[in-house]
Amino acid sequence: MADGTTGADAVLSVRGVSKSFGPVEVLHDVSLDLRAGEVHALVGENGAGKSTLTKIMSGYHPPSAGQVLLDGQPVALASGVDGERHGIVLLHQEFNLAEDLTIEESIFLGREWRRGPFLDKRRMRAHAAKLLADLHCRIPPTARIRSLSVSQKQMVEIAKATDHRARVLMMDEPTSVLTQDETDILFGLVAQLKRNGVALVFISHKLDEVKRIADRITVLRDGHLVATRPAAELGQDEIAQLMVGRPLHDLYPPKQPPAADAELLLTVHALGVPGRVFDAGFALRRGEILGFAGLIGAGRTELMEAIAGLRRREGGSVAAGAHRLAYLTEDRKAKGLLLQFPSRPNLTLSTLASFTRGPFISVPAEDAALDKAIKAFDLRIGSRDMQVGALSGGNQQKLLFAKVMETQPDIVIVDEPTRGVDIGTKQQIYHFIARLAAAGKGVIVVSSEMPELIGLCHRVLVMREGRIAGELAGESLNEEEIVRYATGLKGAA
Amino acid sequence: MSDAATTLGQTPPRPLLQRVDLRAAGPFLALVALAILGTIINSDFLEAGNLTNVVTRSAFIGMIAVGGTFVITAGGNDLSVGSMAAIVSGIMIVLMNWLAQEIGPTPWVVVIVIFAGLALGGLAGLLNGLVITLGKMEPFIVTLGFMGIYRSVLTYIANGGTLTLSGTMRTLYRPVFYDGALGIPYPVWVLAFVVALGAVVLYTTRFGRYCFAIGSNEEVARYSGIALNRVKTWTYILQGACVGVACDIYVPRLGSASSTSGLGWELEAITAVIVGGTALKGGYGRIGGSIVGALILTVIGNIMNLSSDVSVYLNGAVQGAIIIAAVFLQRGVGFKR
Amino acid sequence: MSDAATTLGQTPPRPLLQRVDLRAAGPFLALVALAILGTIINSDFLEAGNLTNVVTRSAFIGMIAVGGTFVITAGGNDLSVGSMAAIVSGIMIVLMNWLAQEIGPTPWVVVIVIFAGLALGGLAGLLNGLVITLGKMEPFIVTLGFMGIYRSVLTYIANGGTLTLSGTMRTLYRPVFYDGALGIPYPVWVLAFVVALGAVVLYTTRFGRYCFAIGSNEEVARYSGIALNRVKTWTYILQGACVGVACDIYVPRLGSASSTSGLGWELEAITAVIVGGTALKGGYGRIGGSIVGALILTVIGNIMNLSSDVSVYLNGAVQGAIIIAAVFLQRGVGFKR
Amino acid sequence: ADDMKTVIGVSIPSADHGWTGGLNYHAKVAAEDAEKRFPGLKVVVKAAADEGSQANDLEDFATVQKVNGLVVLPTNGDPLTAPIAEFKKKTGAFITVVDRGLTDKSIQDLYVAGDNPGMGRSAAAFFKAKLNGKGDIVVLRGIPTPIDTERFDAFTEGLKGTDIHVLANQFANWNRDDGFKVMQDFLTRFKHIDAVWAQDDDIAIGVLDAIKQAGRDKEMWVVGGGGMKEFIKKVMDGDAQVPTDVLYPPAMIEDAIYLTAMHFYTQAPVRGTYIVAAPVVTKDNAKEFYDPKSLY
Ligand SMILES: Nc1ncnc2c1ncn2[C@@H]1O[C@H](COP(=O)(O)OP(=O)(O)OP(=O)(O)O)[C@@H](O)[C@H]1O
Ligand SMILES: Nc1ncnc2c1ncn2[C@@H]1O[C@H](COP(=O)(O)OP(=O)(O)OP(=O)(O)O)[C@@H](O)[C@H]1O
Ligand SMILES: [Mg+2]
Ligand SMILES: [Mg+2]
Repeated sequence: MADGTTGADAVLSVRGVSKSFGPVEVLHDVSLDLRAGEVHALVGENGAGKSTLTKIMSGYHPPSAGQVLLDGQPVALASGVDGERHGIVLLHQEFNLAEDLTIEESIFLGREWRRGPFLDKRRMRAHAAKLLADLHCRIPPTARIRSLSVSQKQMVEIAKATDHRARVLMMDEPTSVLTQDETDILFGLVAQLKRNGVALVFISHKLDEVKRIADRITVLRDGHLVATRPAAELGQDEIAQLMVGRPLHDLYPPKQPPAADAELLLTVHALGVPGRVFDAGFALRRGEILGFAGLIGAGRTELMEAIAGLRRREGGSVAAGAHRLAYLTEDRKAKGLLLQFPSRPNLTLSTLASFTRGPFISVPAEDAALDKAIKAFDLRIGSRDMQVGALSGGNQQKLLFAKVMETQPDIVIVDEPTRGVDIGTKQQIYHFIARLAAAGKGVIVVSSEMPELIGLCHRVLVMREGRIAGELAGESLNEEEIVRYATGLKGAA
Repeated sequence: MSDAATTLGQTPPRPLLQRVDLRAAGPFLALVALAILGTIINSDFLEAGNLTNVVTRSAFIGMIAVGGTFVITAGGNDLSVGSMAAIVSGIMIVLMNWLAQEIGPTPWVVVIVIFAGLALGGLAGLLNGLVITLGKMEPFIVTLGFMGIYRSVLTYIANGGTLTLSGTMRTLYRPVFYDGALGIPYPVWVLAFVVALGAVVLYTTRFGRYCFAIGSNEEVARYSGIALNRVKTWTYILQGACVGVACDIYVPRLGSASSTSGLGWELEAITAVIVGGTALKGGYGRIGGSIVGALILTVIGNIMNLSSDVSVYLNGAVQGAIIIAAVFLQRGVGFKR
Repeated sequence: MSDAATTLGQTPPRPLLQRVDLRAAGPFLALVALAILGTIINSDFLEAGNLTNVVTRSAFIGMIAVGGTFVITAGGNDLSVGSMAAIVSGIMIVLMNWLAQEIGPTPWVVVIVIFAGLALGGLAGLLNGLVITLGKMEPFIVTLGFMGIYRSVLTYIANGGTLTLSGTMRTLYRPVFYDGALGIPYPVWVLAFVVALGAVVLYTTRFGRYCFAIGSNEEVARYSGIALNRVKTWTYILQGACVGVACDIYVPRLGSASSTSGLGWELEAITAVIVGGTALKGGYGRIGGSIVGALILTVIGNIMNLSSDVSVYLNGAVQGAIIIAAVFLQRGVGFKR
Repeated sequence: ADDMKTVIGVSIPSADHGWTGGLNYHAKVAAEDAEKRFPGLKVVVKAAADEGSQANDLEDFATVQKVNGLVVLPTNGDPLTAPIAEFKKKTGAFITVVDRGLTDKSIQDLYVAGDNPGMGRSAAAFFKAKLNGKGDIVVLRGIPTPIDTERFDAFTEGLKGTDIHVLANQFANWNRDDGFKVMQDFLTRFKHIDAVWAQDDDIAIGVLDAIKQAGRDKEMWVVGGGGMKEFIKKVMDGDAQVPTDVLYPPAMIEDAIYLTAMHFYTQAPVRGTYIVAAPVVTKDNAKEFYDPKSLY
């Protein structure tokens, strides 16, 4: 196998690292060097071992075999905190925040500033506010984590990680929940860190981002290091092929817009959510894929949750006739999956009624459904008894997608459906959505990935500050127009 | 194949299946250890008579703990069960005496009152459940309030004294506790039935699955379209019904109810449930464990009565120490870290 | 900070502070409502003497609830506080009588014993904490066990009877409960001091913040390098120390300790904490609320005594109903959905 | 004089077992009756779960009810001495103490005495006589409290020098259910028992059921205590299993309330100690003590 060593001037390296969870080995003999002032991208399919590798390099997991070297010397990092003490910081793929704490408390947790025996809250608050401001993120540092959207939580995590003055900063899919603008802000920050000589690791499934920011790229497949190359030598298609092991064509399925007189499945009129969404109205037709774009806090999630009846709404009306509606949440950990449970009960949780025989749950029927979902969405769940919390992020997302599709809805609202999903599976999901639409269902896609909206949707609504600011379709459906509406350069504010 | 780190998926792996099995087996092992201890202290412990006594005696707390397993698994708590047992028993006695006068002391009265007990318990549970879910209040507070209310109302009905079954009804109803079939007392049969039913409901029905889901993560359950309030209310109804059945066999034992009936049962039932391996914070429940927990508590008391080595004043200390030790033993087995 | 949208178009956050304030204000409003109720029932309620009584009386549970706020905020629970109060009081009395004999009945003995009470409480808490954290056991079970152990050991020391302060020591120690400064009884001063200290520690120190973090999400706290076991153990030590201080003013009140001293305090203390707005599952704690909770409980008892309309038998029912109503009232205010 | 308003506060333990249940009942009855009998009299009854809340009730009597007379049956004599003294200091009220003695006798104006050690002694005397000074017995006790300890110690003291062996003693919490359980286990443990001292009629009810269940009714007899009507009836009917009952009537609170009221309404000097007779009930005298309407 290839390895990612270069010998010279590595800050942090791994040599021959393997990792097993129980009897299953998920990383095999990986060797890699991270250099100061360089962005090293890790790519690979869901479950390839990217997160596991970064956890080993930062001390959260001990390797089953092999060594971690810091400045060429072997180190045994006892814990993540130990890693941080050595200047190695990991920004987790999954949030590492306590919901009841405030932003300031979270950012300083474990390393509070004090004056005498007391917390220096004023200074910490000011500092937290500054960190957030650096990220152009205007949330008060006294807001509780519980009240934040996933993207805001991610920004808090970024603020926290970058405050560590790390020598090595590893970011595990930091952009999966960020919009274009926030991603740009993050990349600005990355560039600055790079100049300061920090060694950076960047994991993402968005290959355009990888191309944009990485100096070197390492591809993992099934726990093996397939290749480490300078970014300049690799095109996106090549990366995709290395990852998946086969060439990828047609990421997006051909568009088949519905007839103009197709039946209306869902009509939303003058809907409001107190303080978040105002006077939202739109309609969805049979066979239509309708996109929703917008920046953080634009209110897309709130609007969709209100439509799905998960949130109190204020005025307005939602007419869906007798059509079944399903909603895929953007927050899979807090609202989507029971992390302590295996895949089977998670898959069937919202449709349990159709898995009962008499009063009893039919486990064989559930198992059959799981088999089908595994095939349909390329789920890699290892053992069936494995708790969902131990699945790789992308596989959790795929399971959640499968769970929602179990309801066989007529109208399906998917909020950030491909969060953390690898490119091969993305393709599968896009085609799946297109087939749904072709079969006469209506699909609403809320996404922060503009290419996804543009490539997949027949029509896109752009939200800004709780209002629908504009509608785009056909020729005018492009990134510039979306950004114009989203930032208020165009359309009613 | 691993323990998953609940939050981050980062803790080192531990074989999941194995752990779950051990976790479920822990209470049984603790019970066996206690039984061995009992036998060492006094060989009479293993006498058929004594074992029957112990199991029969565990029936009340055992049944209540079955209901408690549902409530706690779904993330709730019911402190009112002891008082509920008192008031249900009291009303059953009043009803029985009244019916005996009205329609004569026939076995039918017993049958009617047995069903009345079940219904009364269910009704009290419904009340708990509705106040908790519709009032959006902490179950601890609501059931604490009802704990006071139920007991107080019984004291009022009994005028501070004791409600007693009339002589003939006593004789008619008595066999329900004291007799048996196939050499096994009826209370044990009833207990077995309640446990079996409880296990079937918790492990094989939709409702049971929902209890786990709600206790594990209420938001996820809500987003999955589960009717939270309905499921939660049903757990309290089940809990109440279990109390009702416990009363059905409690009343014939002594034929009376007073303000001290069922005193402290809430703590015993919760303890049985937790000793049995159910997680106090919800999301993980074991019916079998709860019964074993109830047996453990009874056996501890039994052993205290069978031995004479300890000053009676230290009874409580020994019991406390044994509970801690039993749980430590089972945790030691189940949760090696 | 919280206004209008900016660069990234963040909509203004819902008035978060306001919501938190209401949640914290709820218990106070409930207390005010109760006070109004009390005044309506009997205008003597507002007499200075009565109000002083009420506050003085809340001192024991109030202080224990301060400790309980730490424990519960950090996701734990302590059922042993009542028994702990009994044993600490008992040992204090034995010690005081012994010292009075050895070094003569001087005020110094009182001072020594007051510190001894604090230390004994802290020690008992340390024991609870160590068993819970090192044994990796459910706090419910461990403290339940110690609840039995502490009380039982006291009964043993007292030989089933009562431990009583000798006459002279009684006279020397008595003023600590019955006298005061600036017209305010010492117990109220002590309570105020404990509350203030508790609030400072919980809200302004690292330790306090860690309590919130651990109660909210233990895994996150662990990954942030917080020494879980140490922080948790300290919450129990604090709880114990609070019990110790409560004993310091409890002993001079009754001058004796028996197996019934402090009976049921654990439930009262937890109730005070929860009524005060602290979350039973941890992660959110309010010192001020806990004190108000303790006051609410005392006022309810006081109101029952002020009126003579209710049958004594129904006391419990009325108290239960008022607790539920009080919490409903405050939830209604704090948590509009 | 009907413009004179007298308030008597009655503070008793709450109804947490049969005997205290009877106590509460009699207090209530006597309170209502006394109010009728003595014009202008108001009697307020408060029941407390423990010594702390009883002290609270006393404070409230002083501050808000402003009582002139107090009838108190302390949950526990020692710890309530101080609060009662405090009460006296504050109000100067007339104080009647019932059943359980205070450490400082000078506080009370009237003492209506029950005799806990006496109860143990009488029972012991009965056992000695009935067993001819020889036999194996078991003892079921109440709750670990001073009252219980006084009774038990006096009982053991009374058996000194005989061949009567107390095989075991265990707490049954003045409770029928616990009486049943403990007796079941004693029956398992001891293959021969001549008699049982259950100390309290509630416990004895459970004991009798356990003996019946084990089919050992012929083997032993049971002595309870308190004077519950069912037991007096059994004694009266000559039930071989219940040869006697030691009276400890909760109705003593009635006497205390009437006596206290009389202090305010008559010229008779009501002071000193008034001892409530606690006789042993036998088949011959049972009729005198049997009141089928009694609640206890
Ligand atoms: N704690 C754990 N216990 C058991 N298996 C685990 C654990 N953590 C990870 N795994 C397994 O290790 C493999 C690699 O997972 P990892 O999270 O590293 O993948 P990844 O490359 O980050 O994927 P994704 O792109 O979906 O985030 C997966 O099969 C996963 O199920
Ligand atoms: N009081 C509050 N303080 C701070 N943030 C809040 C508050 N209330 C709600 N929020 C969060 O602000 C977010 C607003 O945006 P929402 O998630 O609806 O937008 P979106 O367009 O879906 O964008 P994204 O999901 O990318 O953040 C909500 O998720 C909500 O959780
Ligand atoms: Mg990953
Ligand atoms: Mg969103």
